[in-house]
Amino acid sequence: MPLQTKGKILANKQVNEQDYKLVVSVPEIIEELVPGQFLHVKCTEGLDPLLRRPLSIHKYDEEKGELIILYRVFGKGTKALSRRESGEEIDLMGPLGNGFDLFNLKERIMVVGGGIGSAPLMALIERLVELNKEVTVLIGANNQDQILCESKLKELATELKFATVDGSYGYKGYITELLAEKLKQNEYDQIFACGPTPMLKAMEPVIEDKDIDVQVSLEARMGCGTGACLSCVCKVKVQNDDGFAYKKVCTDGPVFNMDEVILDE
Amino acid sequence: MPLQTKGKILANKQVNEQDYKLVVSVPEIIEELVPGQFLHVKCTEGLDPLLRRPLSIHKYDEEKGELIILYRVFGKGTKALSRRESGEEIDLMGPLGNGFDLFNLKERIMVVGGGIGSAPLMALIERLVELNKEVTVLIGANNQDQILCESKLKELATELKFATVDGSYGYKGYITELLAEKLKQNEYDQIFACGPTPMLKAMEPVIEDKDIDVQVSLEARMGCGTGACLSCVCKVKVQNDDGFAYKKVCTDGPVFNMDEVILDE
Amino acid sequence: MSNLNLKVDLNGLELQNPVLTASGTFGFGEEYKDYVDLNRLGGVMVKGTTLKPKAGNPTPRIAETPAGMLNAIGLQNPGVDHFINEILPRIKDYEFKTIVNISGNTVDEYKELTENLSKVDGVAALEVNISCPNVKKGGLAFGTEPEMAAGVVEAVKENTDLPIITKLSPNVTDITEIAKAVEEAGSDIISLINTLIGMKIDIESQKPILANNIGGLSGPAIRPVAVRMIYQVAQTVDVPLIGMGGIMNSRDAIEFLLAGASAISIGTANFTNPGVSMEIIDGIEDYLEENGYESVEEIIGLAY
Amino acid sequence: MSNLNLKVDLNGLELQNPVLTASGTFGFGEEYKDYVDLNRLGGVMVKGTTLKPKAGNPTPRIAETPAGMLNAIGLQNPGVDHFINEILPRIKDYEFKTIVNISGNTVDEYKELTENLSKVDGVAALEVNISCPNVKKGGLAFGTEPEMAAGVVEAVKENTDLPIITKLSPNVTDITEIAKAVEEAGSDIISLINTLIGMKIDIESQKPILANNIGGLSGPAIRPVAVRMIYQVAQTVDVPLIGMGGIMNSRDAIEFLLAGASAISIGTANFTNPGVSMEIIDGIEDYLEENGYESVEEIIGLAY
Ligand SMILES: Cc1cc2nc3c(=O)[nH]c(=O)nc-3n(C[C@H](O)[C@H](O)[C@H](O)COP(=O)(O)OP(=O)(O)OC[C@H]3O[C@@H](n4cnc5c(N)ncnc54)[C@H](O)[C@@H]3O)c2cc1C
Ligand SMILES: Cc1cc2nc3c(=O)[nH]c(=O)nc-3n(C[C@H](O)[C@H](O)[C@H](O)COP(=O)(O)OP(=O)(O)OC[C@H]3O[C@@H](n4cnc5c(N)ncnc54)[C@H](O)[C@@H]3O)c2cc1C
Ligand SMILES: Cc1cc2nc3c(=O)[nH]c(=O)nc-3n(C[C@H](O)[C@H](O)[C@H](O)COP(=O)(O)O)c2cc1C
Ligand SMILES: Cc1cc2nc3c(=O)[nH]c(=O)nc-3n(C[C@H](O)[C@H](O)[C@H](O)COP(=O)(O)O)c2cc1C
Ligand code: FES
Ligand code: FES
Repeated sequence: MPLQTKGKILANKQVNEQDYKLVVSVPEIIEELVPGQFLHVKCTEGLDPLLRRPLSIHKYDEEKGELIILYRVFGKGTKALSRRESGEEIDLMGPLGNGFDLFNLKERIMVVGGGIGSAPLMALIERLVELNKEVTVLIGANNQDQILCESKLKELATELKFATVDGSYGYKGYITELLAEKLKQNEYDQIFACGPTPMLKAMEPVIEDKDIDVQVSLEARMGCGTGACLSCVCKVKVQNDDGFAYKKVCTDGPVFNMDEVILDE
Repeated sequence: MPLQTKGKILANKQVNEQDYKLVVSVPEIIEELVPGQFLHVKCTEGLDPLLRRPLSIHKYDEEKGELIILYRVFGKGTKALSRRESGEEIDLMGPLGNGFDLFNLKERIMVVGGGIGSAPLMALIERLVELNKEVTVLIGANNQDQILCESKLKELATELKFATVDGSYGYKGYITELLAEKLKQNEYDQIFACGPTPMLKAMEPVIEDKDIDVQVSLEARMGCGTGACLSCVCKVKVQNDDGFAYKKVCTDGPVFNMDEVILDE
Repeated sequence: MSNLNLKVDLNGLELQNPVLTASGTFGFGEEYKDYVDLNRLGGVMVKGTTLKPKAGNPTPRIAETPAGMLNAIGLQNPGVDHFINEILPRIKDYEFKTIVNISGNTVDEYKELTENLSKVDGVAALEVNISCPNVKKGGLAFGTEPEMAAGVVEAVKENTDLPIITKLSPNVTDITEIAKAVEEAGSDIISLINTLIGMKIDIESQKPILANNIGGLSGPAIRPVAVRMIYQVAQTVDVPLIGMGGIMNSRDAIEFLLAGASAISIGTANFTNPGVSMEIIDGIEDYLEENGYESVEEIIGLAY
Repeated sequence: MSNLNLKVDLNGLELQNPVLTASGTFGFGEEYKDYVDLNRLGGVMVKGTTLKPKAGNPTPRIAETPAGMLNAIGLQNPGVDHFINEILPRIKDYEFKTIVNISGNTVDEYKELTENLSKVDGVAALEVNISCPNVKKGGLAFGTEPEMAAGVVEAVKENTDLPIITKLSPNVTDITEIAKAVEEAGSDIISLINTLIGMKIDIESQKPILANNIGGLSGPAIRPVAVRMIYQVAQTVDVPLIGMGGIMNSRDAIEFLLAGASAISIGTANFTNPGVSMEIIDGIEDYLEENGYESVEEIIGLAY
């Protein structure tokens, strides 16, 4: 059950040029978390900025009651968040959304993360490994500096590949190119992916006619986070006059089947 | 010449329940300061709150390039200011206003401060003492806790009296009552006063027909601080149809002759 | 707090307290059941409802602005039948009053919506939205012309025994003129303000951020405009007002009551702080108590 | 930055760059001489000037609001003669264009102001304020009725060869209607927006904070409304626009240019950051350069 709660910041550390790791102690929020769920975070007290920011749960420790968020400083909200100091209180809503569907796990599993989209995948990969799954992990980033949690990934992944746009580490190019190659070499029957919409969209032609269950976590501008405001909708395929209907990323998602959604842009 | 400059916060320490002392290093702003001048302070980065806050220069050290502000947490701006930490930059305009007129100093001088209005009087008293004047100082506060800089005052003042509203220290009652008593006992020919408008207003009947040069420092809601916006005006006596004209507290003041101004409210 | 009276009677619409949630910002109430005790709310003004289901506008639908936000949801809603058959049964047993916000493209659509909603149990009042800036046809025009506004209100009034609330647009030269027109047309209550029309442009893409180009500005940024309009309208009409526009906490809510609103409605603040409505109920109680009032009605309109 | 062209020609009013300061927020320019290089400004729109000196409103005259402020200065100014004899000689040799913002209670007053100001050297243009919400008579009414607005503009136009700028009030149902009317009446340029009418109530004293009760809302809070109105008006009229309303930095300024303003004016931001106008000139230059433009005119109206 989602809650509004005040967490206490235990740490808020810069991990590379743009990314920060926020550790919050929140005794209440933490039961029954599903990887892929997110928090709706009030980055500052006061009105500037006014709205909360949706940020995934990167990792959590039920026993210690700790949540970890990995976030990239992008605009006003995340910038303000990066200025918060340990000891301060932070107002959180969560856990929100439905997370990845782990009830229908397949055998040959791949996890694909692009940019800061890799953040929620850590909790997922940990859970998959706990469930004794072997996981191939593909991580895309702009450059080596932006690759997150490499050592932990090495520990967990059965196979691990990186792609960087500038070629500073691993494959030089887009993660989707690496994905295409990988799918030629091996067969997979399940992919979990998180990253910017253009990345997800670029995955579609690569996967297209293959028989793979693909779950994607979407981003959307959010108001409420509760399903009330209808700000965050994405298109899903339905048979009506429009050829689509809107679903809410905050409560119907953020994880959807790739089959189901129509990625715009 | 006033400047806009970025100071560096050296300290921002709570000195009693509501008051803080802010020490800022500002190499540029500090030449030719006159006691009674003020700074226009951007309490936070960002838009909340939007406007600057006028705060007097409590003390300054030309050699070290340090300014000290003593401020009371009152509303949004001062609250935000109290959260600023040493090491941070702070955007200041100043020195603003005309300060106390020290060119026509008399002999028997009294300084009267009420509440946080005592803040700018420290610099004044120091200067008066430097100029070899003997100074009687009356300080009013709500309670003992709110009396500021007592030991320093003891050092400087020839005579020093306190009044607290709750009687926890010194005379029990309003500072203006103490003033009335003092004026019965001794003769003064010059008074410098700073405090809330009701205090200044209450001084008027006490002083009325006595031949004393009284300089008062006024408070007003300010926009620009530069004399451009006409937000901060106070009434001065002139012979026209209205019986008054408006002067700007920011640039014509904040120090006025009590004779000259019409205190409203 | 025992003998404080928070009840307000808005010309027949009785609320246990003057705190409502604003249409489009609180879904149908149930979306907030984990965050607030819904039974404590005075009322819930549900999402704008139309005769047929509406898909709404393309995305992006919102943009953040200084102390505010723009929205162009485009009245996405499942339609009145779905509301009556699926949603109303789930929410009608809560203690809050369910107020249905209705929008039509024509006077006939308002009429039909009214008839349908008046036949069922559990609807406490209708809020006639003549001011939504996000529908292309009708919508806004109704709210900016006194005669057209009156026409809609009359049509609704003739077809229902429910108290009717007319929701005014702030995007007009003289809000009191529209208020008088809808009062004369029979509106039992007036609610104001809806959003101001605004826009934001992305200087990277050089295009408006919202897919709809323009949207409705809400949040604390618009509060001074809302307070001013309530202050003006309260002194012009006799019907009670429900005030809204940028209320973020109980101090703001009290400001609206002092300006002349008999009840207040919370919009954007629900996003910032989902528990805000409870805090506002508590805060109003505290204010009344600290200042020696016995009922909330004593402070309504004290500012003039 | 050498070969970037920042010049704009507003229907005869030539500015070295599109950055002005807004009437009432920058005094007569000289108040800011310690903070900015006045010679770099495109123009200064001086404080609203009337025929006779005006004392202005009682205090408090301002109140802070979320991301904005209310003001009710009440057009305090020393009168046009004092301006011409005392102030103009001091400022006319700066490189900025001096634009005099004029306000009258009657059409005749506007006429007389125009005649007086057209006789002297150093005035580059007149900004006809038909929108000040803080004067009881005339003022606002002129700006909300297309015919009255046109009447004022015609009277000014007939009595001067100076370019005239008409400043529009945002407190209207349809801003494009007024814009068309003043364009037809001969306005060479249109500036918008003036302040939105707002109010703030102190819940302790239970009274409006401003002595004048209502005031004009300015600052970033109103920016989305300003951008929307400029976007609409730019597509309706042919005369160039000077955009203002909540511009705080060069990104905001560029937003207005993209929306269709040919120049921008900075108001409230001068209070927050007295050096902001210089930063905005620099920021516009940087934007043009980074995006491969050669002149500022290339980006005007790109958002539609
Ligand atoms: C379910 C979900 C999970 C996310 N998890 C993470 C995460 O773990 N780490 C991380 O760094 N980022 C994550 N994001 C993206 C993150 O929400 C945005 O980067 C952030 O909101 C940007 O805010 P800002 O103030 O920095 O940018 P601004 O541009 O100032 O934001 C302006 C507005 O746009 C919205 N917005 C801007 N970019 C995005 C975006 N990409 N997605 C959604 N809203 C956006 C903001 O929320 C805000 O309302 C997630 C987004 C979603 C929807
Ligand atoms: C020349 C001058 C010197 C001052 N020196 C000091 C000082 O040394 N120490 C100190 O603690 N205070 C001083 N003050 C008062 C101080 O400016 C206010 O307490 C402060 O602005 C309140 O801001 P806030 O955000 O806390 O309150 P809020 O109520 O949130 O402020 C709202 C608005 O009202 C204005 N305002 C509210 N109270 C006052 C006030 N009393 N005077 C002026 N504007 C006000 C604010 O500036 C702001 O624009 C001085 C005022 C002036 C005019
Ligand atoms: C996301 C969103 C959706 C809205 N949808 C509606 C609606 O369907 N019908 C309506 O009358 N008002 C709608 N409104 C307007 C609000 O009910 C309210 O009048 C306005 O937001 C001002 O209040 P606020 O500043 O507290 O949000 C909506 C507002 C927002 C922010
Ligand atoms: C303190 C103050 C005084 C103003 N005085 C005038 C005026 O005399 N004449 C006028 O046309 N506009 C006046 N304005 C309006 C501004 O010129 C400008 O149109 C408005 O503030 C919106 O811009 P901003 O949000 O950048 O401040 C005044 C605004 C403020 C804040
Ligand atoms: S964010 Fe409000 S419905 Fe999803
Ligand atoms: S604060 Fe603007 S004139 Fe004094």
